[in-house]
Amino acid sequence: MNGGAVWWVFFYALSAFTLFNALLVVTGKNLFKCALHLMLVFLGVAGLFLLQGAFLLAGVQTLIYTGGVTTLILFAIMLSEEVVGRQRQLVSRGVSIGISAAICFLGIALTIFGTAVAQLPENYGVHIAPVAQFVAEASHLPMGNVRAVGVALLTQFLVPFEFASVLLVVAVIGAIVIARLAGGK
Amino acid sequence: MKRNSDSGIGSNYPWHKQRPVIEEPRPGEALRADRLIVNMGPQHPSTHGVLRMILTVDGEWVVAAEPDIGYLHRGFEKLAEMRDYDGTIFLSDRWDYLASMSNNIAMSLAIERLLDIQVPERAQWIRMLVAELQRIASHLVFIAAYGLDMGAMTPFFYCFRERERIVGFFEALCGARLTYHYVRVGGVAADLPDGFLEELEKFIPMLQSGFDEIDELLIYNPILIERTSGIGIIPPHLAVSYGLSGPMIRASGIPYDVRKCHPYLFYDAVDWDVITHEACDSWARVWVRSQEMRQSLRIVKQVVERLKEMPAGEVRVKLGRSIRPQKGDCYVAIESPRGELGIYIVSDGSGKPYRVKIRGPSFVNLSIAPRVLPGVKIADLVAILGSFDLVMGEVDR
Amino acid sequence: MPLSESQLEEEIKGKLAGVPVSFNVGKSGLEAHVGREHLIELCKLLHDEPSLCFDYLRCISTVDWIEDGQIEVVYHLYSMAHGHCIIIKVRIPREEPKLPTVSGIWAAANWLEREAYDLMGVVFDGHPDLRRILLPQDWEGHPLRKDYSYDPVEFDEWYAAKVRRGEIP
Amino acid sequence: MSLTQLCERLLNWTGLPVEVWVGLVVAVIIFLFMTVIVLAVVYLFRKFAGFIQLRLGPRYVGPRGVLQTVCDAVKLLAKEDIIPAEADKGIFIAAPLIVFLPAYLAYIVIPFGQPPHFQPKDLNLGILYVLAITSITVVGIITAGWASGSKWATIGGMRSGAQLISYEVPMSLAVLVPVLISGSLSMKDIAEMQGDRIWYWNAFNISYFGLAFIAFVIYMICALAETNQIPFDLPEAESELVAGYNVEYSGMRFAFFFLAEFSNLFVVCAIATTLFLGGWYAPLPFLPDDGFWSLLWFMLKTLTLVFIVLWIRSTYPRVRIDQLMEFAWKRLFPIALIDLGIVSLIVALR
Amino acid sequence: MHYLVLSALLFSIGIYGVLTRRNAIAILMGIELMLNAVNLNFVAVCASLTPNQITGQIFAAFVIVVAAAEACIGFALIIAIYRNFAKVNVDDINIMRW
Repeated sequence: MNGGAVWWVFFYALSAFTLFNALLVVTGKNLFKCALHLMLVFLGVAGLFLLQGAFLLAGVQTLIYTGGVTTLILFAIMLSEEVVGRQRQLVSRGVSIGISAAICFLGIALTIFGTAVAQLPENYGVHIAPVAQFVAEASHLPMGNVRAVGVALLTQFLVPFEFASVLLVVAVIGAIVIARLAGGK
Repeated sequence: MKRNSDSGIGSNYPWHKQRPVIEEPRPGEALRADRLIVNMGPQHPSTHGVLRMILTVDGEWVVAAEPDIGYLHRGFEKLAEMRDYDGTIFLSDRWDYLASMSNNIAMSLAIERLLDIQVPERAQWIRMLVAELQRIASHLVFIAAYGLDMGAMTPFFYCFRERERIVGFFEALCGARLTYHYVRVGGVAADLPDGFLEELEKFIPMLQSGFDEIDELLIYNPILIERTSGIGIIPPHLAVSYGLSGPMIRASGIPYDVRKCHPYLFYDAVDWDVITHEACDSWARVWVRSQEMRQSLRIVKQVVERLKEMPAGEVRVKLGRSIRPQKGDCYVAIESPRGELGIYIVSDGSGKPYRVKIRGPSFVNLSIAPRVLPGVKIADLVAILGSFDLVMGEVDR
Repeated sequence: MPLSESQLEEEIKGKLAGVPVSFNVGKSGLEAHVGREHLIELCKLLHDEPSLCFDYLRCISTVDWIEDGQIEVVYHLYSMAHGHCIIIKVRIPREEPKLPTVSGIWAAANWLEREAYDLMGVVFDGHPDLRRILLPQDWEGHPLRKDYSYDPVEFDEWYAAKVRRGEIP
Repeated sequence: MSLTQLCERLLNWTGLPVEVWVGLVVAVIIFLFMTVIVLAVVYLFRKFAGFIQLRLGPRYVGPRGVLQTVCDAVKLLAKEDIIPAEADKGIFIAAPLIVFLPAYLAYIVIPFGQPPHFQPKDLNLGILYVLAITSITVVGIITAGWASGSKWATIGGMRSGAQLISYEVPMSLAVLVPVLISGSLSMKDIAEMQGDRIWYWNAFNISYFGLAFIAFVIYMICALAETNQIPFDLPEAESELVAGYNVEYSGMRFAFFFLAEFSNLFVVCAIATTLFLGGWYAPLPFLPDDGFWSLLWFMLKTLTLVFIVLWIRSTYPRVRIDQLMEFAWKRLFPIALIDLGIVSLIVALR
Repeated sequence: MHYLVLSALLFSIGIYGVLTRRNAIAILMGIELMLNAVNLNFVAVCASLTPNQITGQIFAAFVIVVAAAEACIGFALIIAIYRNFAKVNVDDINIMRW
């Protein structure tokens, strides 16, 4: 996957795009603009997935995040803010606290990553379960990725797959009950 | 409990000072209903003419509706007192500008009743012919406009194709297309041009097929039925108590038709039946009007036969220069396309009417709106108001 | 099944104990002239009596007889069940044109009375919401009165004054 | 030195790899193709609506009114576009782009003809890509509603947003049926799977007992709702109290909305032909359908679908907002679910 | 290695967002950012360390699903809070009693 120079160009462009938008989301004044920048972040992340060859994941990410979650955020903003009129400025408080927390996390994370990557044994991942064998050859072809994920989901990871679906159903019903209960209409 | 325990940097930050003022939601008040006063009109596409509805809206539901009328008030009743009797006919075209023939007939019948003069038979038949054609044309406009409200573009053109033909006949008759003042005191302005009846006879089957087309296109359209049935219910007792008339009361199941209950001209000599529908909702009102068009066509057929046999005679009583009825008053009502159009004239013997009171059917029909509209969804508002078939010229006079 | 004028007259006279009502037959049917005090009583009788059952109020008109200083209010009633109709005429002095409202009996009277108040100035006491219906709320005078003088110059000053007072933008 | 070598040298000289340039050229071609299609569809629609409504469509501009839509486009571009006072500029300008981009990006995947040279780029994700892209228009519409500042546009935006979302769900389920039948997500495979006999096509495939046809019908209904056509065109309903989301737009930006709406219509019909009506294949085996013919067949089928949509558009009244929502959730959604279940059973057994 | 740096940066931005925002919706946006960063990490590690296995991607898919469910519940709660307290300002809403 890590191709030649073009790959790196795309990588840096996309990551810069994503980080820039993430910063805008965090420091934006108008809530609605933050939501749009969040959408751009999602698209950036989807692009990064593509670079990694995770095609199905990019599609799923775009469908669920940019299509669904962003719309959800927009509806939440509209329902909770005054529809039109004074746009309440988002006063950020304790900016210093935030920055310090972010930086110390960054430090910790980078040190861990640095040490972890160095100590990895070279043959990591050699012992592959039998089913994964089929998955192995298929995962490189673009079409293969989609097929591979599909097959893996229904064979190796069937139990979590079912759990996820149950969780989703519960989440949807829960959300409706909360919104309706409070709403009363 | 220390408020910002997590930061712990010290408590002199400004937000400590503002005590969070949260008004406890009072137990009874579940939700802060934010009622919205909304203005619909006076320039709104679906209010036919200048009707302004002041709606208090709670979310999607209309809580109260109060029509604010008077934007088209031209003071006809005062004007009529300054004109001589023949002049008031020319005023009458502009009350219900979609059915000016029936206005003329109402006014001339009232004056003739005051003068106790006998109008020649041929003129009475022509008046009936013209009244029924006018009713068909007016109902066609209603169906076209109602289709547009509901979003269907095509029925508009079908209805107006038929209406153009009828208006063409009126043009042949009296030269005007909308405000005719063809019916005068004592008769009719001019006799039928020759070839008029044959032309009309050829036109009737075309009109019949046109009605079926419109029915199939709009009236029995499933989406329209689903959208208009079951809303704007006016129970019979309410309809009577509010004095509704015309298709509005007949759609609530009451067979009240001025042509049957207080017969005038030769309506009792022609066989037709009164259309009623028990559903009392908007769709019933639309259906009643579309069926009434067919009855009017039946009347037109019979009148054309009668006029054919009748020799072409004089169509107007010779009246003196100025009409001077003796003292007295009278009330005459006719069935205009929108309902009972009543004229109450008081004369004091002079050349000018002392007082003319016009009972506009749309004015009385609209009076039920504040009773019917609350509790309706905004989307239905257009469907219900449209089915009233209001003409503001008649409401505001 | 509709009663003729004469039967109608006897019917009403029979039912009306001691209410001074005079009848005559005009150009458009039986007319009942009644005083202002007995109007409600007569209307209730006409409305509730099963044999009369005038449940449909066709029209309320007002005539301004300026010579004899009276305003005449005319009610046209019709019975859906029996099919006969009657006209009630009430004369009230022009100076204090007060009249009890019939909107309790027939709901149609609500708007018709408001129009009568708006154009002729007849005050219907007991009316749920007696406001001007056709003319703007702050209009002065009642146009249909014979002595209503309207001269455009005066109107322009009145309008300009309102604009100065800022009531009209 | 043939032309290709010349281009080769030229492209290498610019240093960028060749695919980037090819991509750019294809993008331009698609854009031109789309604008031509949109103008043609609009012209056809006006003429056709005129015919239905007993009147003649545009006749004056150009021979038989052909240039009418071109003039409309020029007028829209030339018109001065006003930005309302309390609209926040940034989003106001961005919104039409967000709405327009998906309609434009979806063209990449549609196999207009024989795959190698009539399909811009066959993504193996195919359908998933298209669904993901079309879900972005919802965000664009809501931002358009919000950005134009006026209370009515915002409510209109929310209403049409809700409508689009509630019709996206049954649409994705209906799309899954042909995917199940042909076993792959890529549009090319789905089309090829259907073969070139009319009774092999998904819509009329008897071996699935007409289930695929139900999915086709559901898909078309949702397509009507997605592109805001007449039975569901609540956002622009002028007789409703609440105006549509694009009420404040004019000039160039309105052209974007207009372009997006009609190209969306074409895209949706194109996808329907690929999924249900056997892509570029001819209905009968002996008819030629390779090379240029395939393009012809594809356009024929798509335009018939567009024709049907426009036919419905000019005859039916509008559905009320809550009936519209109820119809989506209470009727379309369960049917699509059951349909999908049965088809998956059949596919599993077969 | 570059991916790890990128996702760590994204995650820290997410943390900053969550801590400094007073509006509940903005906080949830911050959480979304963090989840995306995690996803990025999963995919990166899976592709670089185990090129022929896709367990990482599947896990990322599950994270997306869970994140979507969480966002849905989160916003329902926000709407409920707004309906009763007419404001979404996190500082003021600290009374447990509804």
